[in-house]
Amino acid sequence: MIHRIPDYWRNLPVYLQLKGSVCKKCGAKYFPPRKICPKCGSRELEVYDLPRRGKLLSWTVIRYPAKEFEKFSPYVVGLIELEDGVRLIAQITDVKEDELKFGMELRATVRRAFEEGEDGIVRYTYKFVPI
Amino acid sequence: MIHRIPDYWRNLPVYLQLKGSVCKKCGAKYFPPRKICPKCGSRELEVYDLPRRGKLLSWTVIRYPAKEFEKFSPYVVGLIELEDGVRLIAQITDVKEDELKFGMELRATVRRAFEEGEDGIVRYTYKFVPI
Amino acid sequence: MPVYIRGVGLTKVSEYWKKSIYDLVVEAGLEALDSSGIDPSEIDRIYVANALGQYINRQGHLGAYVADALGLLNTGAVRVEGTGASGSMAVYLGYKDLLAGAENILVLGVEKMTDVLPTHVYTARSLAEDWSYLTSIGTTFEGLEAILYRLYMKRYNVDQEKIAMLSVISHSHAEGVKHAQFPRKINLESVMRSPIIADPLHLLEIPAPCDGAAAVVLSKKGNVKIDAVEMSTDEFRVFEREDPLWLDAVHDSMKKALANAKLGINEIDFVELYDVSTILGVLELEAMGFADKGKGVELISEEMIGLNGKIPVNTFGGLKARGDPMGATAIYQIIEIYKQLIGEADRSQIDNAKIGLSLSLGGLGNTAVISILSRK
Amino acid sequence: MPVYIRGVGLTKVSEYWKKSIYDLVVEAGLEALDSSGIDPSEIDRIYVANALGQYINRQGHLGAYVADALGLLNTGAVRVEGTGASGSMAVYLGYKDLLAGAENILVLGVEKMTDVLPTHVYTARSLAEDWSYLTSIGTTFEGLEAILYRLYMKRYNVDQEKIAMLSVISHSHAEGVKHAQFPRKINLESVMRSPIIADPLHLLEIPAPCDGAAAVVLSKKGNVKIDAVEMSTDEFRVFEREDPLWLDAVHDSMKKALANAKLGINEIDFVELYDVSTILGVLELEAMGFADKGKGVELISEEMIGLNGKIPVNTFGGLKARGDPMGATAIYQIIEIYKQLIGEADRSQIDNAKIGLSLSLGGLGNTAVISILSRK
Ligand SMILES: [Zn+2]
Ligand SMILES: [Zn+2]
Repeated sequence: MIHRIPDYWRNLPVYLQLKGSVCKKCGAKYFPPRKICPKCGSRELEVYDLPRRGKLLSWTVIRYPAKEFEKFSPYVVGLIELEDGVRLIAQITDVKEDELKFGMELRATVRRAFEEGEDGIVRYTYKFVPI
Repeated sequence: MIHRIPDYWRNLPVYLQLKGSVCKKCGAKYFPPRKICPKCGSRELEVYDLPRRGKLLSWTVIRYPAKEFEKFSPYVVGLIELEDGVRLIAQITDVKEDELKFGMELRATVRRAFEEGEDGIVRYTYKFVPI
Repeated sequence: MPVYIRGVGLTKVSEYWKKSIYDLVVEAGLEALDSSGIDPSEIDRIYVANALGQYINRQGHLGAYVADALGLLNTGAVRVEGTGASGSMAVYLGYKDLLAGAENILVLGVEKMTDVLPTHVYTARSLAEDWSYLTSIGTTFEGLEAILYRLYMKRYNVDQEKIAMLSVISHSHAEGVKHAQFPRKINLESVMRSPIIADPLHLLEIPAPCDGAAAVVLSKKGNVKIDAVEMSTDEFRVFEREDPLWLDAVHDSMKKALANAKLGINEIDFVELYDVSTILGVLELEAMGFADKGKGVELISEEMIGLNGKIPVNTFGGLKARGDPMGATAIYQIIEIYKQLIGEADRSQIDNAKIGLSLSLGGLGNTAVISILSRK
Repeated sequence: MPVYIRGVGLTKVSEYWKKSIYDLVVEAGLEALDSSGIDPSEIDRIYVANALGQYINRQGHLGAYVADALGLLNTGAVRVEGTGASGSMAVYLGYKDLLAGAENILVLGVEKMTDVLPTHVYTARSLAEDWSYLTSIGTTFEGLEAILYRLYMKRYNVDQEKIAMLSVISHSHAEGVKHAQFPRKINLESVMRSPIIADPLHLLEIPAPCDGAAAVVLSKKGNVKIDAVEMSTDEFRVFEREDPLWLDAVHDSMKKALANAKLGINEIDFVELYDVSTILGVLELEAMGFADKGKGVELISEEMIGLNGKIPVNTFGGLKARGDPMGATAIYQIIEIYKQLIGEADRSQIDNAKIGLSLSLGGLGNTAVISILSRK
C-alpha cells in the first residue's frame, strides 16, 4: 500500500467542508472546485461553501471494492444533487439498503473513509446520511 | 503489495535452473530465453541450460532498494558473463564487499529473493557466489 | 492518401497462467507481421496500447519492451494509455503517422490481468476515473455503472431484463468463435441469477478479468480501408455532466467520424460496441444516434442487433463474451471488423458487410473513439 | 510543411505539497495557451506525457483528465508513456498530427512524485526496466546505472571525479534559473561526499524526486521550428547489449535526426542531455558522436560544455539541477531550447544559439528520442 498523504491533506478543506466553485462570469457551479470554467472559458471562479443538503438521484451497493475498502463492504454509494443543483457522488451511511428511495433527503457529514495499510493511517471524507 | 504469483511461477524454470535460448540459424545465445532472434530474425530458437559459472564484469551495492527488498539492504548486484559469453545481472551473495574483484569467478546458486507482503510469500531466484 | 489494414494477428482471449506479456506479444505480433506479407524490418514505428501494466504487472515502457520482444531494434516505439480506449488511440496514432509519411506501422495492444487477484483488477479499472473524488472515497468503476443503471431504469421505467438481454445476445454471437473468452450461449435467467457486483449490476453483465494481445499492420496498401478514426472527451467525472446518462464524447466522436468518412449513420452495416456493461452498451447506442434517448433499450433484441438484425452489434461477442483485455480490446474490435469486411468471419459472418464501425471508451465515456472501416 | 512551437508554459520544478496534478496542469497549460495567442477552442488534440501516475498517484487516463482540467471538452486527448522519454514522444505525436493535417496541438507533460515517499519513487523509476529479470530480482534503476559507472571507470581507467563533474557544471548553469529545482552552484567535494545510492553513484549525481508540468503549443506558425524528432529503441535489458556502455538507441536516433534535419553534428550549437546520472550523461555524449568511446569524460569541463564552451550542455541545469519530473522533463528541455533560440534564456543565454538539440531516454537507453529545433 502506497500512502498518498499530501493528496489527502490538500483535499481536506473540500472533504471536510464541502467546497465548490462558482464562475463569476456565467454563474456555473462546480464540484470539485475548478480554476477554469468549461462552459464559458472564464478563469474567474471563486470557492464557495456547498449546501450540505441534497436529494438522492440514484445509488448502488458496492460489493467488490478496492483493497482498502474491503473491510467496509458492502456499502452504499449514491449520486446526490445538492440544493443548489451541484451534483456529487458520495457514500451514504446510517441507512438500511431497503430504506433508500429516489429523491430522499440527505445531509452531509464527515466520516472515516478508510485506513491505509499496516500503519493504519485513517482518512476522513464527506458521507451523506438521511435527514 | 500486489502478489504476482503466476509471473513468478512461469519464470521458475529460468530462475531455478538458469535457462537460455540459442538461435538454430545464427547461433546467437540469449538470456532470458527469446522466441525471435534479434540478430537474424529467425524464430527457431531452442532452450538450453546455461553454464552455471561465470566471471564478474562489474557490480554495485544497492542501498535504496524497492520496498520488498528493504530488509535485505545493502546487498550486491553484479553484471556477470557466463562461460559461454551470455551475460546477466544477479545478486551476488556470501561475499564481503571488499572481496569483490573484476573478473572474479562466480557460480550460480538458488536463494531467497524476497518475501511479498504480510502473507510472507517467499520467492526464490538465482544468485551468484564466489567459487 | 488512404490508409489500409494489411495484416492482423490475435491471441484467444483467455486466462493465461502459463503465458507472459512477452509470450502474448510475440504471438499476436508475428501473426500480424506474417499476414501482412511485409518484412519486419520494414516497420517504421510500433504503437503499443496497454492500460494496466504499470499497476498490475509493475511493467511500464511497453513500447520498447514490445519492440525488443519482436526482435525489432532501432525502431520507434510508443506506449499509449487511455484505459479502455488505449487500443483505438494507438490505431489513431498509427493512422496519423502514415498520413505524415510513414510506410508501415505496427499497432499492438496487450493486457495481462490474471497475474493478480480479481480485486486488484477491479481496483485497476478505476484508474480510469478520478482518484481524489471518486476512487479514494470508495467508488469503483462498476459502482458508477450501477448508479447509471438504476437511474436509467427509473427515468425510463424499464425492466432490468430488457437491458441485461444485451449480454445474452452478445454471447450468442460468440458461439464457436475461436478467439472468444466465452464462446458459448447463456440465457437471461443465468445473467439475472449471477452474483451482484454493485446493485443492480450482475457479474454476467460485465467482462471478466482476462489476458490477450492483438495487432494490426497499417500500410498504404491492403484490403480494408480506414475511413475515419475520431476521438473526443467529456467531463472527467460523470456526476458533473448535464445528463449523466448522455455520453457526449460518444456523440461527438460519432458526428466527427461520420463527417470525416462522408457517411450517414444508415450506411453503417454493423457495430462493435464497448459494452463494458450492459447499461453502457444501451447508452452508447443512444449517444451514437442509433436510438433516441431512453429508446436504446428497444434495440436490445435479436431482430434489431442480432447477426441477421437491422444493425448487427458485437458480432463476435463484444466485451462480455469475446472478452475485454483492456489495452488490446479496441484492436480486437478492429480485427473483427476486418474479418467481417473480407468475408472471413465464419459463423459470425453477416450479409453484405461493407462498412463497419467500432466504439471504444476510456472510463465512463471520459474518452470515446470511433473508428470506421470499409472494404476496399 | 514546417511545424513550429508557438507557445510555451511551465511550472518551477519543485516539491509541491500544496499543489495537485490538476493545479500543475492548469498552470503550465494556460501559460502555454496564452503565450501562443490562440484561442483554447482552436486546439485540435492534446498529448499528455506522464510516466508514473498509474503507479504513484493511482490516476490513469491523464489525456481526458488534462482536457477536462483545462476546460477543453470534446477534444481528442491521449496519454503517452515512455518513462523518461514520455515528453519527447508526446512532442513526436503532436508533430506528426500536424503533418497529417491538424492546425494546433497542445503537448503537456506532468509528473507528481512527491505525494509518496522517495523509496516509492525509486521503485517507480524501475518500471522502465524489465520486471521479471531485473526489478523482481532486486535491481533498481540506480543500481544499473552504478554497474555501468564502475565498468566505465575500470575499462577507461577514469577517476570518478571527472565524471561527477557533470553535476557541478549543470548546477552552475542552473544558478538563478527561475524554473529550476536547485538554482544554485554545488562543488565537486559536496558531490563526492554525498550519500551513496548504489556504489559508486552518489545522491548528488542523480535527480531528486520532484513535481512539475510543462506544455508547448505546436502550430503551423511560430518562431521556433521543429527540424526533426526521431526515436529509436535498443535491447530492453542492458546486460544483453553487445557493449553495455554503448547506447545504440541514442546513436541511431541521432543519426536519423541529423539526416532528417539535413545537419551535421558540428552545426548543433547546444545540447540538453538526459543526465539521469552523471555517467549516463557521459555515455550519451559518446553515443551521440560528440566524443569517441571512452572519451566522453574529456568533454566534462567548463571549457567544453560550459555556457561559453565549445558545445554548451544542460544550459538551464539539466535533469540534476533544473530537475527531472519524468513525464514532463523532455518538454522542459524543448522549452529551454526554445528560450535559447528566441534569446530569452536570461543568465543561461549562450551566444549565437541557432540550432539546439535535446535527448531523452526511456530507461537505460531502451528508448532514445532526439529533437532538433532551430530559429525560424
Ligand atoms: Zn463560466
Ligand atoms: Zn539468429
